[in-house]
Amino acid sequence: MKRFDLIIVGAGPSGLSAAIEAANRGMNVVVFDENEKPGGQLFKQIHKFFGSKEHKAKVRGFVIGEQLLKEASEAGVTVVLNATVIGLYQDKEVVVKIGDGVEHYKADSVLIATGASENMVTFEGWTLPGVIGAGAAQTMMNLHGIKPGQKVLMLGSGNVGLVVSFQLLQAGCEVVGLVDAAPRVGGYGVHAAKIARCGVPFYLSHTIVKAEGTDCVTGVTIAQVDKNFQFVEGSEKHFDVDTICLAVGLSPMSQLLKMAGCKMEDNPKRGGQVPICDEFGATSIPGIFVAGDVSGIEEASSAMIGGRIAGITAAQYLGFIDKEEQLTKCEENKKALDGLRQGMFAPKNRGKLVEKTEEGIPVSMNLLEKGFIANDEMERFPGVTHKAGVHPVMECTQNIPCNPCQDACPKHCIKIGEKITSLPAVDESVDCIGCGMCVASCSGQAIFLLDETYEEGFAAVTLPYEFLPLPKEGEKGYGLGRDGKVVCEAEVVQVKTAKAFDHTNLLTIKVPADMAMKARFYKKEA
Amino acid sequence: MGNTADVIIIGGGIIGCATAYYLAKKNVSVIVLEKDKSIGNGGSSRNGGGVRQSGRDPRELPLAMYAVEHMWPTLSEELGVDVEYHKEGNLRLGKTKKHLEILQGLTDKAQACGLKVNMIDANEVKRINPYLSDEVIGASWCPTDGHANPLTATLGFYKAARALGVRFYTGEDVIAIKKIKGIANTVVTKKNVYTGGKIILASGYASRKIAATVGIDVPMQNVLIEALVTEAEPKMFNQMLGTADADFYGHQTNHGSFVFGGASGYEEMNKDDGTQPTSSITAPCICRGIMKYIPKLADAKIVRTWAGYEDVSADGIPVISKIDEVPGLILACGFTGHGFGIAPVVGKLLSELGTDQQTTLDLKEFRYDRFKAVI
Amino acid sequence: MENIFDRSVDLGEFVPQPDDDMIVCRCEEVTKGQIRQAVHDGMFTITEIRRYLRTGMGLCQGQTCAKLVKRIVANELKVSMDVLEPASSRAPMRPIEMEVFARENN
Amino acid sequence: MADRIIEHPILGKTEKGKKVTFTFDGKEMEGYEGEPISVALKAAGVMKHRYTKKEHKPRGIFCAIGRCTDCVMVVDGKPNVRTCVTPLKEGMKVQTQYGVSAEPF
Repeated sequence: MKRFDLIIVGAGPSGLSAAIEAANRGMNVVVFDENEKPGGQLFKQIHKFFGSKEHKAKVRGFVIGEQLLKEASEAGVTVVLNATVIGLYQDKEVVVKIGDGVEHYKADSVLIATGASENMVTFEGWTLPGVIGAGAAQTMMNLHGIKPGQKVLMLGSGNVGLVVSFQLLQAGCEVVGLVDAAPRVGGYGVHAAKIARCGVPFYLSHTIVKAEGTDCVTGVTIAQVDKNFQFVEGSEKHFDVDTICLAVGLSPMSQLLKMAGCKMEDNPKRGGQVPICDEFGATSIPGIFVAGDVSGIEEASSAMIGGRIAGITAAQYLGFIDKEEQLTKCEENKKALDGLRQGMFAPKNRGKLVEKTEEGIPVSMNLLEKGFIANDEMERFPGVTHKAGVHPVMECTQNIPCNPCQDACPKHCIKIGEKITSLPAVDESVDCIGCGMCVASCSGQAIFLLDETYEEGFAAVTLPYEFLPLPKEGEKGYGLGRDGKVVCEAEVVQVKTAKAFDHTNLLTIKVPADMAMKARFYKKEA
Repeated sequence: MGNTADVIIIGGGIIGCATAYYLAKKNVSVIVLEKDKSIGNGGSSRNGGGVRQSGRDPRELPLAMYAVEHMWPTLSEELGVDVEYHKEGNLRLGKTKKHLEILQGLTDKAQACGLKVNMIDANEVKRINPYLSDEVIGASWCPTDGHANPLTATLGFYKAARALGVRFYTGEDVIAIKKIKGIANTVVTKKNVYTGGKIILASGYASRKIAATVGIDVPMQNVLIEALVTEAEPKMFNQMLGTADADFYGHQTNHGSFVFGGASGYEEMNKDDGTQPTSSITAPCICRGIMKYIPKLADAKIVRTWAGYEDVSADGIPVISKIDEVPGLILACGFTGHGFGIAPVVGKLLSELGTDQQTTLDLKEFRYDRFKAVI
Repeated sequence: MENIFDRSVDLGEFVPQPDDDMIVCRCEEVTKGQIRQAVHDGMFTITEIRRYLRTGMGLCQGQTCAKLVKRIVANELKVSMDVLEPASSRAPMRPIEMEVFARENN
Repeated sequence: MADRIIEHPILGKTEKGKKVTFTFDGKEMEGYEGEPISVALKAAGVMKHRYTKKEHKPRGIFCAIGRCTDCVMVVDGKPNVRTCVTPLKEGMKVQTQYGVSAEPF
């Protein structure tokens, strides 16, 4: 029987992070993953991450995956792919399906980082081909280069639903609407705004009545729901779609831990059945650790830190480091984790309506109810200022843990401060040079450059653009408002692409002067 | 009223549930106390589903024959739950001469008791089940044997008993039976006390500890069994299969999946550290065993493995008996892994004991006090 | 969970619901109505429901429907979802061919 | 093949293995070696992978990562093959699954 100091199940963000920490402390570590490619969900996440530098902010998920893999290999971690762990037996024995047989492994410590599986909802016709999970859509588009469908309806306004809707648009699909039974958008407002300005309508307090079609989905009917989640008669709306995408939350994939005999609990705050564990990821069975979504649903950034903490703790458990080193290192990581767990979307605020920002500014209710900020709500936020010449406008209106824009500006005209959840503010004493680094660095694509005195009667709006085909300079089209509706004619006056922008192109459009604060997207055809 | 009934049954397995059902049919009030959170979570849900007569101890054979003749065929209808009973025979397979000798011995004994069972050659085996490998050189064949679904049969008795007004309490852990003025009529659990005219103790191996509280013991052992379940396959055969070597047993269910039990050989020494008892080496071993007999199943996917315990009595047959020294107590345990097939008739017999009626079948071989020293 | 469960508690009459024929367990094609009826038949635990109806016993082993089934059972019993223990987790975590399982390479 | 993403704004040109031929219910189709069978089928417009055993209802891709097993088909004679995680190979024989076999009801 092969034996390791540490066996890790799952080569996603938390598993790899744990492996790196443990191996760097001298442990003999193996990571098993059932997939053909490592990285877990990271390789499907093509958006730029939030957070700050220590959280790898503004780096795209799949790039973080590549970085982690490289680090793991440099640390001497063995990563075994296409290796399905089929059971965790007594005495920390792991049986793995590899190739044409099974192999038995034992380790002095085991770390389970199996992640999560998608929740589902039932409605008439939900078993029809064409009804898929949001994860399926991501897998098909971003791993296998295939569109899940041509016309898609998304159910779920959490970050997954919002991000995947944007990815669907990037892949060239049409998203006919985003539906959620909740009365408010669940995910980040900036993610919602990104798809709203592309013209995706939001239907909050709505849910799916039925998927239509006999052999596969040909349409969908949604309807409004009241406070008790009962359909409001007469509110039905029909859409012709070929795909219905479900993004209604995740559940920890904790079956291995249950099989191993770890004490479990049903914890709705953590997303379902989770092992009872301490702040270091130690379960009720000495030597069995957990990290990432399997111990409670969060997101990849916190999974990576959780993984680091558990990896360090496993090293201490087996005497590779002393208690003091463990506590010091874990403390650093916990600070980073605490940084991510702040703001309006902090775990403690889950499900609550936060009416004011930390700065005391009323939040945009339109953003919560329709996915975009209303014109008359915009001016109250500190990222919005006006002056002659080019200057940034930051439509970042919720306290989320993110600060790359602050570092991006070579002139330091964007201020967030120590607390990374603070809203970005413009330092009006500094002159913007119009480099666009802030626009490209904003993971929420919420920063625009405005030149309100571009030409007599015209303003220039520079916006982030991640679609193909890329418009050409001189091309004439239309400016779209934050709601995705045409507000004016527009001319593309500049298209900037740069390596430093990391595939976020900067599109500058010329619009009538009074549209400077209204036009936020460009489309060639009306 | 609340904690009182004519009969208190300790153990909500198939024996307890069947007994409760037959008692309730006699208008007897019954309370069933089950330690686990789920009904039938012991051996009742963890067995191969065999409804066999062949291969049984001659002392037990009359019970099995009675159940097959008079009870199993109508059970689904009676309970209103499909127990998936198939009476399409049992093949006990042999691959070596030695196997055939074992099978011949079993067959001779069963025939002597009047069971229709006979030895057949490889050709005949293939005719009955064309999927078996060429390694099989002979078998014993009992056409009236079969199999049923232990899960739905157990829950079927439960459902039917409950519908007749039997009160079931789950999570009720019995710690003692108490004699009051010489009569066993009180059952003490961790939180409650129940009283009844009769107490039927049918909780598998756990019966031993409970019986000890009134000074009674049955020599038995708690032995692990493991089994595996495949995905649904196209229908292949309906017989129950076993082997002379006892390396596996099982059948294909109505659902299409195969359920096969087997052993690694270390079951009696199994370590149970309180987490989960399946051993990492058993399922692969069962797979190898099956493939030798049914090569076509090599591609079938295993979706589940499970383990359970059986209460193996010292002489391989159960105790089904009133306890002379403890008036009021009736004991039913030590079913040794073949209690499922006879559960309906045992339930019926226990209901007769519980109402002081003449039993349909003679139970003298099943007395609790039959265990004597060897010399 | 309250340790002791009286299986005779009155759940009221079984009242059909318009979406009773909705498939909940996709693998075994078990409907919401069947699950609700099973609760009324006395199946109060996820384990019993599973054994009675085969929910979660199909190819995916309950990975898709576990939470959905739990919600229906909890509703029917008028208890909160965290009261209901999930069914046992059993190896193999993914379906595995007999031939592959049989071949122990170390 | 309108469903294939030729070039992606973030991921660039989609890289695939060599082109291979396979059959779906006897019809010859093309796909790329190593991609999941389900992806090649999707590119060819195939939505229905199987019909269920009890109700004979169509099913297709649902989770796309091998968990839900809704996309199973009969591949090279073997039923219940999860097409979303089984790599396509030259000459594969892929069949709609009816219940647990390739025999229509």
